[in-house]
Amino acid sequence: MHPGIIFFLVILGSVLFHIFTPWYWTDVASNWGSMDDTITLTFWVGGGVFIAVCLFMVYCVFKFSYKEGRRAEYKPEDKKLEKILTWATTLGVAALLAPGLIVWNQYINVPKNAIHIDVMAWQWGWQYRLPGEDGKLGSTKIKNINDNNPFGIILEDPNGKDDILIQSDVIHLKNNRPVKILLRSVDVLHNWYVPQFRAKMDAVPGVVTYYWFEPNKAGEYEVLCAEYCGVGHYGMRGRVFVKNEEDYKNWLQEQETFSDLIAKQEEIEFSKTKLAKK
Amino acid sequence: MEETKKQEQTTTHKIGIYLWIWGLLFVLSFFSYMVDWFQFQGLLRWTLILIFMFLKAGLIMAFFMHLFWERYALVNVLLWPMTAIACFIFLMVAEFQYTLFTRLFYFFIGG
Amino acid sequence: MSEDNNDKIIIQSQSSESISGGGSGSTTDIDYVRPAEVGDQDLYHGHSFITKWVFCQDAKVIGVQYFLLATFTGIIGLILSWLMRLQLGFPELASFMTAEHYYQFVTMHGMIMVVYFLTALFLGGFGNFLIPLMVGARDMVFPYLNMVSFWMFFIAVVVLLASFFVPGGPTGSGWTLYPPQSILEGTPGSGMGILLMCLSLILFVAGFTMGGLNYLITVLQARTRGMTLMRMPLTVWGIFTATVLAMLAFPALLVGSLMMSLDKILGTSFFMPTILQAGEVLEYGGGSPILFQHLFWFFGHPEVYIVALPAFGIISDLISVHSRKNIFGYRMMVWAIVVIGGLSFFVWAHHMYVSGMNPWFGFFFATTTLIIAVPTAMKVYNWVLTLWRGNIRLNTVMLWCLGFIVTFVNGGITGIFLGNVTVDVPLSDTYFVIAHFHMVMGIAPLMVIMGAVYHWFPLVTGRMLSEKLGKWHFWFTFLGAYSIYFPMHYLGFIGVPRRYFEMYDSPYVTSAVGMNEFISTAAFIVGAAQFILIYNIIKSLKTGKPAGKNPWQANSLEWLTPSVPPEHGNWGDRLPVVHRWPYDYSVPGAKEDFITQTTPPSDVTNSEVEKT
Amino acid sequence: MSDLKIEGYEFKPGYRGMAEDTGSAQTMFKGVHWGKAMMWIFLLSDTFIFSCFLISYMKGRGSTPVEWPNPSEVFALHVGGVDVPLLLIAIMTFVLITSSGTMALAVKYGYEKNRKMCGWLILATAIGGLTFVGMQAFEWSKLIHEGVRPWENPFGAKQFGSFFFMITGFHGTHVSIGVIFLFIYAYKTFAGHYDERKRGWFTSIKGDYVEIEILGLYWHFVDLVWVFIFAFFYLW
Ligand code: HEA
Ligand code: HEA
Ligand code: CUA
Ligand SMILES: [Cu+2]
Repeated sequence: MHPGIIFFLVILGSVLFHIFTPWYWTDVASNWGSMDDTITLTFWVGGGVFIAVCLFMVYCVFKFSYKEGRRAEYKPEDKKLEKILTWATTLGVAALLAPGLIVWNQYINVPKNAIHIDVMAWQWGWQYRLPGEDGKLGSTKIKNINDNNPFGIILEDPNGKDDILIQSDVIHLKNNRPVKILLRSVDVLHNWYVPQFRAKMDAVPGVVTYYWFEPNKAGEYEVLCAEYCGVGHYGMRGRVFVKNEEDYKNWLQEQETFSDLIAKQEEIEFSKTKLAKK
Repeated sequence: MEETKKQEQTTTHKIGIYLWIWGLLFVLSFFSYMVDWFQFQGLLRWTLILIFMFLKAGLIMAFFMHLFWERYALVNVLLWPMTAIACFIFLMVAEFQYTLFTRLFYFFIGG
Repeated sequence: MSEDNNDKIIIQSQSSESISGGGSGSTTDIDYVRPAEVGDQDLYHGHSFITKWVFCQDAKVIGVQYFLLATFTGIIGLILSWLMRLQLGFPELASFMTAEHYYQFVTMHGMIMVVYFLTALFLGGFGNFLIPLMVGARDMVFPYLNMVSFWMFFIAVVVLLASFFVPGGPTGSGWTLYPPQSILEGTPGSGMGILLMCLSLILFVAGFTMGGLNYLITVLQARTRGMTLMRMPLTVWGIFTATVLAMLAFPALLVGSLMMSLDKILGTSFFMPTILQAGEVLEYGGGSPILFQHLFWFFGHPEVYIVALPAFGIISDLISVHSRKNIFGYRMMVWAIVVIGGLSFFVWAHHMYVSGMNPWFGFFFATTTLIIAVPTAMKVYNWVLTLWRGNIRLNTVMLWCLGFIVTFVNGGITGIFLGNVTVDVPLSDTYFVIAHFHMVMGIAPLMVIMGAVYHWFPLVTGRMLSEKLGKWHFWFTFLGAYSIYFPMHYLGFIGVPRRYFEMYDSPYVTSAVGMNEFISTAAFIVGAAQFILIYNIIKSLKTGKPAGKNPWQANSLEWLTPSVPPEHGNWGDRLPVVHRWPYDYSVPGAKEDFITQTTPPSDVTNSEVEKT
Repeated sequence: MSDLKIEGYEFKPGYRGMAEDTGSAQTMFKGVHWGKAMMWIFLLSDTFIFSCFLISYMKGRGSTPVEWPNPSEVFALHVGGVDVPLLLIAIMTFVLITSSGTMALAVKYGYEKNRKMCGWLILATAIGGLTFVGMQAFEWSKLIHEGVRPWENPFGAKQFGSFFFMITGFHGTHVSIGVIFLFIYAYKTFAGHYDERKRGWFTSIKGDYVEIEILGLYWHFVDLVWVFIFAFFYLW
């Protein structure tokens, strides 16, 4: 078979694969549909160029394959053609870049009404903290973390008292309400990633990183850790439930606040000392 | 490797110029030491430090290392890559400010 | 050693009267080339087996040594990839493999393939063999240093492989070696493994620096008469620019490795913030993991072009020779290589869009990253435009070239996806990235290596490789590799993260199991197909068709040595004199369809084209 | 250098000359010895190493919320009942500059084939370097005595000690290597290897006084790096 045919079939196969593939995005469940749009745009432009370049190559292979005695054209350069191609490519690239930068600008600027969530990662699991009525998260310190104070909240900080602590890898979010994910890690790099929300960011020990999104489809989602963090990386999963207003409130009510936790612990402590005295 | 044969007669300079540069380096080093001695602070300190630093570095490269007399081809090959370093420095300044910001601004204290 | 210097090569003083190409006699004015600026090089000739083949100072032998050792490590990398694919496709069969093993294999696979296989093969292997020949030098300018360079590389490989046998095994931190994870308990090989890796890298950098100085100074200062920079084959340009990148990028890797070793051994806190492990606060505090990432990628991004640029250069020459046509837009090609090289120092943080760095960097790096696509695009256009109206020999070498174009454009376009910061957010750290860089780095340059092997094998050994076996080898590799990586992009779209030992019960990827089995099967076949090449090489060494001089009718100097394969000193008693660029193919009016670089203008009486 | 001559080649100054050199055959750095070109490129690479160190230091120092010790106090010497800030460092700087000056002169006399003068000046340079290393050893032991370690620092941020020992250590290694080579070259000069064009022990390349200039480049570079370390580490 002429090699050109096989190359042609490879290109054709790629296009057909793209059209008929059963493997594609999960439906987007957040405001970042715009990311899908930029990808789609890139697909059109990039895919178009790919097909064009490869088909041109296949054409050349058919048309100009070796014939004894035939001479190739001698043309070291063609300034005009090169100029046209440069500008066309520059234009294409700019067309891809512009929307990308606009969306990025949205991505790094968080809306004012976003709920802050402290996502704390460790090898290998997640836990979460929500601000209480005051809307503020209390300050924390890694060195304060222990069994009694799983988030390392600084006791003197009044903002921390009413913080809602979720010591489990399940978190609920309110539908159609932006959340600002504030990531921190106590040991190594992690990344809190829900494919359906599209957004992600690494959790870096020593600093706080953030991103935001607005979930817009109620349901259950899987959280994956998307930054390699040691042997348990692949098992570092969690779950997110996106709920409507009412269910969310109910769920929130059931959660423990930091002062609840302290009170509970004091009670235990108290009964322990009482027992000891007896 | 006998390539320099043809140019051997050329490569020396008057001793005076070396002594001059030598002296200047002493003086500049003394000045930069004085910056600390007088405990200048803030912008003034930084400007002085950097000025003296670049002057000293420039003198060493230009005269002791003979760059002043080299062909431009060599000089340019050596200096252009510094733009990459400059870019790196510039971005890392932005980066450390941001890191410090997250360490102080958010709920998480320290590093 | 110094007694052993007998100057076999007679140094002829070449004055302006006795110039013009190898004694063709008719010296007219248009053939004038300036007299030599540099005296002839005085070479050390080995006598014993050891000085001739082991501690040899001949760049050609060093090149072959580099090639063989790099191929050896490459095969180890290949075997590791088989093991990984076994786990991913058929976990039942890989029950012997724990997650620790898997991560160690991934890490070693990545590091070996990028640094010890591709970099060493392109720069150490092809660079050493081709640079002196192509620029018309007798040897590299510092042969002794060159020899030490190879043996440093050898030690680096030994140290690297030794880490498989130390307690805890090799490091399993991913080839990016990100701290804190790479030096903490939760990662396999976080003891000796990571230290040996850092040591090996430092040795590699030191050894490479010695070689790199040789390549650079040879190209800059030891070209033959008439060989201007703009008459160098693009192969030399590619390798040269890649070496410049390496000389400037490896320092960052060296510094990063050193600082990380100190964090591990001495307990400094360069990259280590306060860390809580197993309920205990470690001694570290205040450092910044992101700093390591910046250092790593300040090296890492130029590194990917270090393996790409030589491939770009070599492919240009192969396409030109085998389509019997000058490379289209030579000057543009040279500038593109240089511009890509320069820009590659300003794009590094596109690997860190979601790393938690200063978010404003996204704008800067997305812009610079996409700008790099423009010169790269020009190169792609020029390759296909060289085919256009050529006289294309569809032999094995050309097939590899075509395979390269398809896979490179494919991988480059997916690079554009990733470079555009917003698009990278959902795709980063998924199999889309894996697919991108295997297409553009695993497969495309590999195609070039294979093409180059088929092309230059006759020069190295004096015999041709079998075309028939070569074609089988090509189709297996190309079709197989394409079917490994093309579907893999779609795993990334689903959101499958990379470096996952197992997906198990994830609700949305169950459909991917079938694809993984398919990919793994293809990977086994492709890997096995490489043994066709090895068989071909061994067979042809003994029984291959004798190549004779210049079997491809090429123009560049490496084919014009007095004896093929060339001997030590390359050029006999007289250096070649260059009169034109290496791409004078199919010049109208010329007798043959190629005019070698040493042909003086007075010999090309018929040609209608102005002399370049 | 300025007044080179190459048979059949006309040197043009400035950027026009650069364009012509670049476009010409054989050598791009006209009249520059291979070894010298190599040393320059190596130093360029080494500059990137030191730059990475210093950039890391800047990033580390800039992003720590813990207080950074005041180098002016830490490195003060107690002389005659008063603390003189940075005294030792100042002396070290002067010593290194002195040795740079002697080196520059050694190169000059080397090219003039003044074997004696050249040899003595190289020796003087080596001794200057040795003094520098000695003083650095003193400074290190003083800091260690005060409790500063690579992993901890009683005066504030941990990274202070780490960066200090790493960067000055790396620079000190450069100096020490330079000193070793200076002694070797002093020997070779006195023994007349460059006048007789004797072949190198390992490389078997014929000796030439240009080797002294090459070593000189390295030595001045070491001094150059110290200028930056002095500014950023001790004066910041
Ligand atoms: C040889 C190696 C090589 C090459 C050449 C490239 C080329 C490119 N790479 Fe790739 N890359 C890698 C090797 C390479 N890469 C590796 C190893 C990684 C992963 C490391 C790790 O994390 O482990 C990586 C990861 C990587 C990332 C990070 C992804 C992530 O981790 O989230 C990004 C993001 O910007 C990126 C971008 C690009 C771009 C824009 C190019 C461009 O240079 C491509 C330019 C080429 C073209 C564009 C094609 C030809 C052009 C045309 C036909 C013209 C028309 C085109 C348009 C108008 C769009 N690469
Ligand atoms: C040049 C680089 C290169 C090459 C050639 C390959 C080749 C292959 N890689 Fe590699 N891979 C990487 C670089 C490379 N890889 C890197 C950098 C990573 C990231 C590591 C990390 O995450 O830390 C990675 C990660 C990686 C993963 C992701 C693992 C994970 O994230 O969990 C997978 C999974 O399928 C994979 C598979 C394969 C396969 C099947 C092959 C091959 O089998 C493909 C087919 C084989 C060939 C086409 C032949 C190759 C031939 C030779 C090697 C030598 C023969 C040469 C001569 C005889 C001259 N690789
Ligand atoms: Cu946590 Cu990966
Ligand atoms: Cu990159």
